[in-house]
Amino acid sequence: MRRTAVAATALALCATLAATSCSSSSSSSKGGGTFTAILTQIDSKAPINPYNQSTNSFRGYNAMMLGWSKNTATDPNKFYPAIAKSWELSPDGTKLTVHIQPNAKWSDGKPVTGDDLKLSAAVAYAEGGSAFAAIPGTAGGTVDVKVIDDKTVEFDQNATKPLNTWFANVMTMYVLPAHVWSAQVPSDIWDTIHTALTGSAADAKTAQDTITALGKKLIGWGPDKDVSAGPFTLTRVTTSEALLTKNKNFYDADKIAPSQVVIKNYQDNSTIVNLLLKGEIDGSVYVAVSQSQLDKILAVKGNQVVSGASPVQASLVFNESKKPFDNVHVRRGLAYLIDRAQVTKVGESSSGKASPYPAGLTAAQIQGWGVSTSGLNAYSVDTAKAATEFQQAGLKQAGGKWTLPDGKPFTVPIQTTSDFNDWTSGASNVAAQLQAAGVDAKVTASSDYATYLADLAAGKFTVSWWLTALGPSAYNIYQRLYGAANGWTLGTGGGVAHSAAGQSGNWMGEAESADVSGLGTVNPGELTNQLSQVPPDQQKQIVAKLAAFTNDQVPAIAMWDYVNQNFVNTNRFTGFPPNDADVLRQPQGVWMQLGYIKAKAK
Amino acid sequence: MIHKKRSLDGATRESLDRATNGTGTDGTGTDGTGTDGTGTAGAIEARGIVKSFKARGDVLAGRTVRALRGVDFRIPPGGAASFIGESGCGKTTLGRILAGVESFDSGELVLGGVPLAGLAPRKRAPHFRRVQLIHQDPYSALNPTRTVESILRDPLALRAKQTGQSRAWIDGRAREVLDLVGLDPGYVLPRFPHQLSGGMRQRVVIARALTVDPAALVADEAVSMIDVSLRLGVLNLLRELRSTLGVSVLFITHDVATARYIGADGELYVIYRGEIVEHGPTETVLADPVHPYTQCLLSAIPVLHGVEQPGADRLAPTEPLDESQPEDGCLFAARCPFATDRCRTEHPELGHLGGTAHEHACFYPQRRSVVATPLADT
Amino acid sequence: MRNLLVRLAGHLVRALVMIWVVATFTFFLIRLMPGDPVAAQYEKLVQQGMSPDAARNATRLTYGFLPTGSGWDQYVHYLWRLLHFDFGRSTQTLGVNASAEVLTGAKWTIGLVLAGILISFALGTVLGVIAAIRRSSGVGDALTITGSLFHAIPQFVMALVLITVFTVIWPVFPTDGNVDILVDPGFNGPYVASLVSHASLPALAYALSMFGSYLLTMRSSVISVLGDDFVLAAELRGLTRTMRLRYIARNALLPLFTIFALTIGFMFGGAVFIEKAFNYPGMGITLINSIGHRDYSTMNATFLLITAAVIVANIVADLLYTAIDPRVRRGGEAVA
Amino acid sequence: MVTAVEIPTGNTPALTPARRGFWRNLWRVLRRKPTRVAGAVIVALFVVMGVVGPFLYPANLPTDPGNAYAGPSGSHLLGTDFQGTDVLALLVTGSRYVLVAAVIAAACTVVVGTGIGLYAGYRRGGPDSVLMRITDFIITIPGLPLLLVLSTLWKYSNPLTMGLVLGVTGWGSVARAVRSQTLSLRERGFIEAARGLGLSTAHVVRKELLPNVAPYVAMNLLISVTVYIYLEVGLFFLGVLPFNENNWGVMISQAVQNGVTQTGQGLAYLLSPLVAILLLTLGIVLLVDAMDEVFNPRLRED
Amino acid sequence: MTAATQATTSTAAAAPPAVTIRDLTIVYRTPAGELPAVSGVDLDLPPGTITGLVGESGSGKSTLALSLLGAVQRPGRIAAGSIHVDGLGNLVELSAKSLQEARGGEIGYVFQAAQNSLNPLKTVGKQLLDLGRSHGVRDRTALVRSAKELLAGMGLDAARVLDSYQHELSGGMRQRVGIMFALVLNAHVLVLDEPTTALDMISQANVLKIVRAVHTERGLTTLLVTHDIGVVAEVAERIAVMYGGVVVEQGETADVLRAPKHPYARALINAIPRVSGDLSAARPLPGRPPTLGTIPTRGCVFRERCAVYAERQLPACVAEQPPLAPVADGSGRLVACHAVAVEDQQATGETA
Repeated sequence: MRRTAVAATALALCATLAATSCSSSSSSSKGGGTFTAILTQIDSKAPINPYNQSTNSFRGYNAMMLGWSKNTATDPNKFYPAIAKSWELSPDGTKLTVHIQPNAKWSDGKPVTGDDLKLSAAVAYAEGGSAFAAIPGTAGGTVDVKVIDDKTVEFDQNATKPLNTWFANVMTMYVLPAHVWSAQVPSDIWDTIHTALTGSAADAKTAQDTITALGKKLIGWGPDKDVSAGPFTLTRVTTSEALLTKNKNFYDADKIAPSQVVIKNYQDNSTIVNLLLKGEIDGSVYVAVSQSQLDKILAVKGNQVVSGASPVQASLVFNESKKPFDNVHVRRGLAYLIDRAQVTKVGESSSGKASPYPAGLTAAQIQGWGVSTSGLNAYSVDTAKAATEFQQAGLKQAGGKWTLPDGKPFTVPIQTTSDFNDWTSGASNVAAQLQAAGVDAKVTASSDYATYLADLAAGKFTVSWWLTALGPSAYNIYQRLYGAANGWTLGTGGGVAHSAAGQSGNWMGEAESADVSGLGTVNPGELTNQLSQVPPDQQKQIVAKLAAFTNDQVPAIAMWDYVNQNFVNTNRFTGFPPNDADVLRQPQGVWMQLGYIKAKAK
Repeated sequence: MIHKKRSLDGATRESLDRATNGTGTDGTGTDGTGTDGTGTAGAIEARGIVKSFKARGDVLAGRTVRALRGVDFRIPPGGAASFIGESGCGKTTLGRILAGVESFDSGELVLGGVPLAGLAPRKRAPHFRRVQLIHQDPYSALNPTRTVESILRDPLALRAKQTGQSRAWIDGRAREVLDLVGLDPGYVLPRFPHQLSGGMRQRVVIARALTVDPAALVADEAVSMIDVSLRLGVLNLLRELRSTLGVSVLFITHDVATARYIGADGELYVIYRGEIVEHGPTETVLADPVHPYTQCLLSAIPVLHGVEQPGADRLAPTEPLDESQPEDGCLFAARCPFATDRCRTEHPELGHLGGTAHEHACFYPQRRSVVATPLADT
Repeated sequence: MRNLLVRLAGHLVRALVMIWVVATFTFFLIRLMPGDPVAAQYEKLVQQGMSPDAARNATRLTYGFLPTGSGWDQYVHYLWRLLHFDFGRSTQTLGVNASAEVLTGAKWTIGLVLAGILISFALGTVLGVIAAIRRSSGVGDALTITGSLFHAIPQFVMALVLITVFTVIWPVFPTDGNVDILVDPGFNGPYVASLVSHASLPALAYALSMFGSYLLTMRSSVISVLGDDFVLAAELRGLTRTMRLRYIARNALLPLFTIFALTIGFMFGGAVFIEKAFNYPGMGITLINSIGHRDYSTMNATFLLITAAVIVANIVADLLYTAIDPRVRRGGEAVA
Repeated sequence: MVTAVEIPTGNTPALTPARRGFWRNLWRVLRRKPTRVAGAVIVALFVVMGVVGPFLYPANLPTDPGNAYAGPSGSHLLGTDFQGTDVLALLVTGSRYVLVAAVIAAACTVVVGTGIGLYAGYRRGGPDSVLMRITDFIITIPGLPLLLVLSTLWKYSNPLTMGLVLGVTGWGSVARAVRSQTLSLRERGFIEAARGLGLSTAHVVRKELLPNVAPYVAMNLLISVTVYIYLEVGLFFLGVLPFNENNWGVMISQAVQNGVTQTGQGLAYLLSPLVAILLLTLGIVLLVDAMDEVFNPRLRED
Repeated sequence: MTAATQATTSTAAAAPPAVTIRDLTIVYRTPAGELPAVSGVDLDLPPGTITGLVGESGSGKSTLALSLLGAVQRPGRIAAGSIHVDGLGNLVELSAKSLQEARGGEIGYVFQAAQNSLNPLKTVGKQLLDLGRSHGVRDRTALVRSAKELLAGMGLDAARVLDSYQHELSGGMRQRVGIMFALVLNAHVLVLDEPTTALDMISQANVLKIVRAVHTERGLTTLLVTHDIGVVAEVAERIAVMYGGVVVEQGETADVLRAPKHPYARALINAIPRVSGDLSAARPLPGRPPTLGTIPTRGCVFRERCAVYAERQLPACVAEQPPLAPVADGSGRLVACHAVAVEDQQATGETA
């Protein structure tokens, strides 16, 4: 009777299916105190270690930093308190004294002390935190960490080469429980760190190797049981979700409304949209949706969108080592031909805004840095101006088609990657627009982003998509255009050296400097590097100068600024941050810490 | 539709001879050993052929089945030899070895006067080609997807290429061979095998064999799958080919009557477990078998009661062949109704019966009348 | 029994050789892929708002997990580690064992695949028998055409349709994941129910995309068995209809084992589609992610695991065959 | 079967002209069932679409971002895509890449699979072992994951490479099946006879074996086309293939990524290529039924 | 003729036939319409006799044999006529259930040796139990006991055979197992379809000996279907010759063999080479046996190959199929031939 047995099993299975289809919908609505959020990849095998790229230590929930950056466009050094209740930075910016939240306790009840911070810093050295490089003479490196008392810790910066980014880098240090982690870290770690920073060359080398080896060992490690100083502790994790339970010992536990948080895996846009359409998500990170999806999502009861500016911009950048794109007139001409509003509509209709000026800055950044827009060219669509520019570059128009001076067709190969739908859609629209204007444009796509990046770095593409204006710091923003990708690297002497197109990763192939009317000869890489060293008011001038330079030279045509679009649902929780709140750029765990998100009264 | 066999007119015969001679010179051209197309060209001689098979499905044990244990025989050109025995006695393997589709472990094969032992496999091929196998199953022996014309054309085209003949020759020859086997070319040529009866199919198979002007045909149970009423036609054809073309015929069967019909004037070999146990002129062996195995075999032939009377010494049927029976002594001892202790321990060799051509391998040869004889009054 | 062991030994030897070949092939193939894990990680970090310097620092550690030395040295080292069942460390979840990564996903994939096979097998064979017995009627024709169509319709189309129907139009099934995290894990009703409800759509997608091929194979197999003499013999001996059907089914099932082995490979391959569509965190997702992150160790481990699954399926199919078919089990030859 | 009655397939087994043209023969077989005719018409339609279709439209299709995701209307019979391009135009111009790649892949599969299967089955022994180990490898190595990796290596800029890559990874099971058929055919008398007649291996393989595996090969050719279309489209769906030309896979991928399954907006954009593929599949499935009769003279008779 | 056959023949004359077939017509549905494989056959199987049914392929003999179990396979069906089996009634009218019980119960069937009549996946013993279950046999040990007795009686190691699979049995052994299956439930009618085809001479002789033995021992009514006249001659008392779906001659075996009346029977017997006697006596039969589609629909089915027709061209041969009628010599022989009928008439006319 084997066949019958199979049939019986199948029937039984069907029965369970029928039974569970009801229970699943009920389970999702169970527990009004459960806040459902979406985060990036979840991996059940990942360690509870914030340094790991895949981690079960979620920032703002069970992973705490010293402070939460406000991510403001102009001043990256603005922070909300987190583990650090308050702090003092010495006027020269080299000494930071941190005062730990007096009530801060780990979820197992032990208090958070200076020793925890000191150990955290040691781990940061091992794992390669930006402010914690165990290499002598690193600009903006921390040289010592001193525990003043149980609740006070002092951080010292390399005084010879200070950077204004150091403070932010220290403040974003993860705080780890020493009583859990110390078993993994040798007790003489600080001796090793000091040797690495100040010892003789040979000793330093050995010490650095020791630290690197420790880093390798630690990166894959995490405690079996989560010990968190944040508002939540990790209860369990499946391959696609993580469950966090409220940490009663959290110093601001009163502010935390949800009793537990479910974090969902952001694997695929469409599954997220499905969840949003079911109204199951209480707070999402940025989700790219089409206009029609947005409409549909917002039609679901309780769903709302909270949006703010995002320091990210999608641009088309030129590889200037390829002719004729080395000619600024060609680049300008193309900028005049592309209707960026239309590209945005096709590519990123709901969560993008057409960039007003190609200047390497988003609209919000232009405003934030107070860059005068009067001097910026918007490159509004203007065929006549485009023609003038093209003619200046020696291009010829024949039968409605533009050709190169030598008579060959002028082709614009636009590279995109299949991984990003908005880029591909946008690219086809750009191509369509250019074709309509007599420029032979063609879209090709790399199969995945990794391939895209590899080919990009190898200088294989001519015109390609690139994320620009990646802030918040001005230095970071212009690093995207005038950093290593364009040949400017920090020399040993602290200055900036430029390598020729196609060398040392210079795939954009920009010239080292260019003459810009009204600005004279500008070396943008040099200026960018200065951004990391000068105080904010001086940064402002440099940003204005770089914006003007970028606007004039058009190494990239900015298409759209991304809008940081967070979906929230007010059925279970209320009190979400308003639009444009700086906290929107932090995870919802941080929102809660700052007093947002309240249980909805029934 | 099998039209009455025409006697070969002069022209056909002449062309046949030419073709046959052509083959002969062709054969000598490649290997340098002489056949003159007359005398011994078709002689087939086997000496001590041994063949073992590995039992399938048992790689490690390596159990081997001995299909042939040293078989000797000689068939003159145009002669006939019949091999009889029950299933599994090795007779089919023997036929396949002669036709070159099966290899053999040891022994010597002489085809058309050429010993094959020293020849490279490539050089052997033309000789083996002169021995054509007629399969038991005419249904599988013809490619179902091709017409008779195309089936016959291929070997002829090959021949034409070798001898520089024209297309017309191919067409003519195809018709000729069909004529030879008693088929109407106009009817048969455009048809697919499934459109022909079993008998016609077997004739096409024979016609195909004739395209290479064979010296010998090996007919393995060639009529067992053909309807009773059509069998005799095919047997007659084989007989005629012997006389008209001088083709020798090796007839392999378990049906003694058909063996007799084909080779009454030839030799009869009785094979048992890979060994020849009795051999002699067909009629002699049938009339006076001396080996108990032959006698059992002949006793098993059904008697047409009413027309025939059973032989006086007809033996009761023995148990069927069992390969696991002991191999020392006489191979037949275990089933033999007359076996003695000597039979079970000592192996009898093939020897002549009282100086005649009649050979046997039995310690106690005794003539027994086991075959049915026609009733006097019919 | 000895027969069985000999077969098993032969299988194992071939399996090892095949695993070595696949391991070698994938090792070199994967290293031909453009892009590297560090660059992929760096961009991701920068896009998440990390400063370029910080991102550079953070990714520096990844270098430590990349193999060094010449290609040949790497290969030898890789094989040596394979012999110790060490598949290397993931660069995506840095420092974690690649095998652990893959096995976590594989667990779920295997569950889905088995469920899919079970459903499709039951559905396919039953319908196949009907299609064969009613082959000269409209029912048989319809079943055959349906089978052929479903056989042709790929998993991702099936998945798209199921998702649209059961999660958007008629939302009765969960859209993503493998289990509701809020349910306490363990062998309890709600947990099992949650597992089943999450697995049902993907398993159904597998089943629907597979049953066609079982149906077609079963149909032709039954038709061929129906032509076997023993079926008529059974009828003429007066065996009841049920008894005869059982004879037919059991004999007709034999060729399906071979198909079954082929199916396994196909289904594991299809895991990529199904899991992506349902956001079901199995091996397929692991594979896509590892490719995207150029996580060499995990990719290699995934390939080897799928290969091993196919090989094991083949062996299982053959052993099943051996167990069911006495002709194989009890020596290959008849007595006479 | 015991039934000894030879059941004729038609009224008279009289002369069937043997060397009737292949096409006439095909037509005769098709005409027997209306489903086959339907299948043939559908397949022919798609062939015409792939061959002629792209010439009916300009190289660069016009866009109209103001009219994106429009539903079917008079001016756009199947609606528009994400930038207002006519879906029908996309469908027609996109058919060529997909069909050409699938046909090349199928041809590749069948040629390589049949060639290797025939040779290995006929030769047996050493060459057989070697070839079958290679075949095992092709079968065992996970196909789709392999394609995922290969898709990062190849640019698939034209359907030829696409087809070749697909075909090269997919011939294993055909080879294995053809081999086992060949092994059993080899036991048939006519192969032995051909060898006995001194016909060359090439002849035996080409003229004796091939015609007998032809129905299987033809069916596989047809079915492989659908399989490869789906595989291609599936890869586009996964987003691992770069889209360089209009093709159905890109359409499905774009539609899904734009959330058509969730919002229903632009449904025609998603459904058009899907329905096209399903229709083609149906056509092929209906046509496959005839292959046995086309190549087997025994079944061909009226 | 042996004493035994004489004895059974004499009882046969007295008792009513165990199987009576009347006007049986079996048609097959083909694209060309329904074609008869068996047309208007009358056949009696006297109890306790072995009747040999001889014919070539396409003669309808196997179809006729199957009809004795009510098991004509689709697309065939019994179009007309009746099959009365002693103790069962008219098979044509039996319900499916009763037919199923009759098969293997009252009527045993033995297959051709070359055919695999056993389920390859089950041992003989298991299949025996399946048989018992299908026929509602309660006492399994008794069933096994009688199977063992039958097998032992046929010279087999019964225990080993019951534990064997089909592939472990030789052709001759399978055939004995087949006979065991046919008789284990005490059938009284036995149908043997080509029981020795594809067996070699010695195995054939063995099987025939067994058939003869069980037949006598159990007092069966046996129908032996074969193409081999020698087989019939060896064991059957009566012979019926079929051609083109029609019984053309029927009578005592020895009589028919000695002096066949129907031209086909005569030609068939003459076409068989013998091991002794004059070789040239064998004569080939021209033409080919008809298939379902080529059986003449009008006139005598054998006309096209008939030597008598070729010589005498009787108009009746073209007009209609001659009925199977007794010949005038009073031997009880039945022949379906216009020429024979004419001769008889002339003969009786002369004597009258």
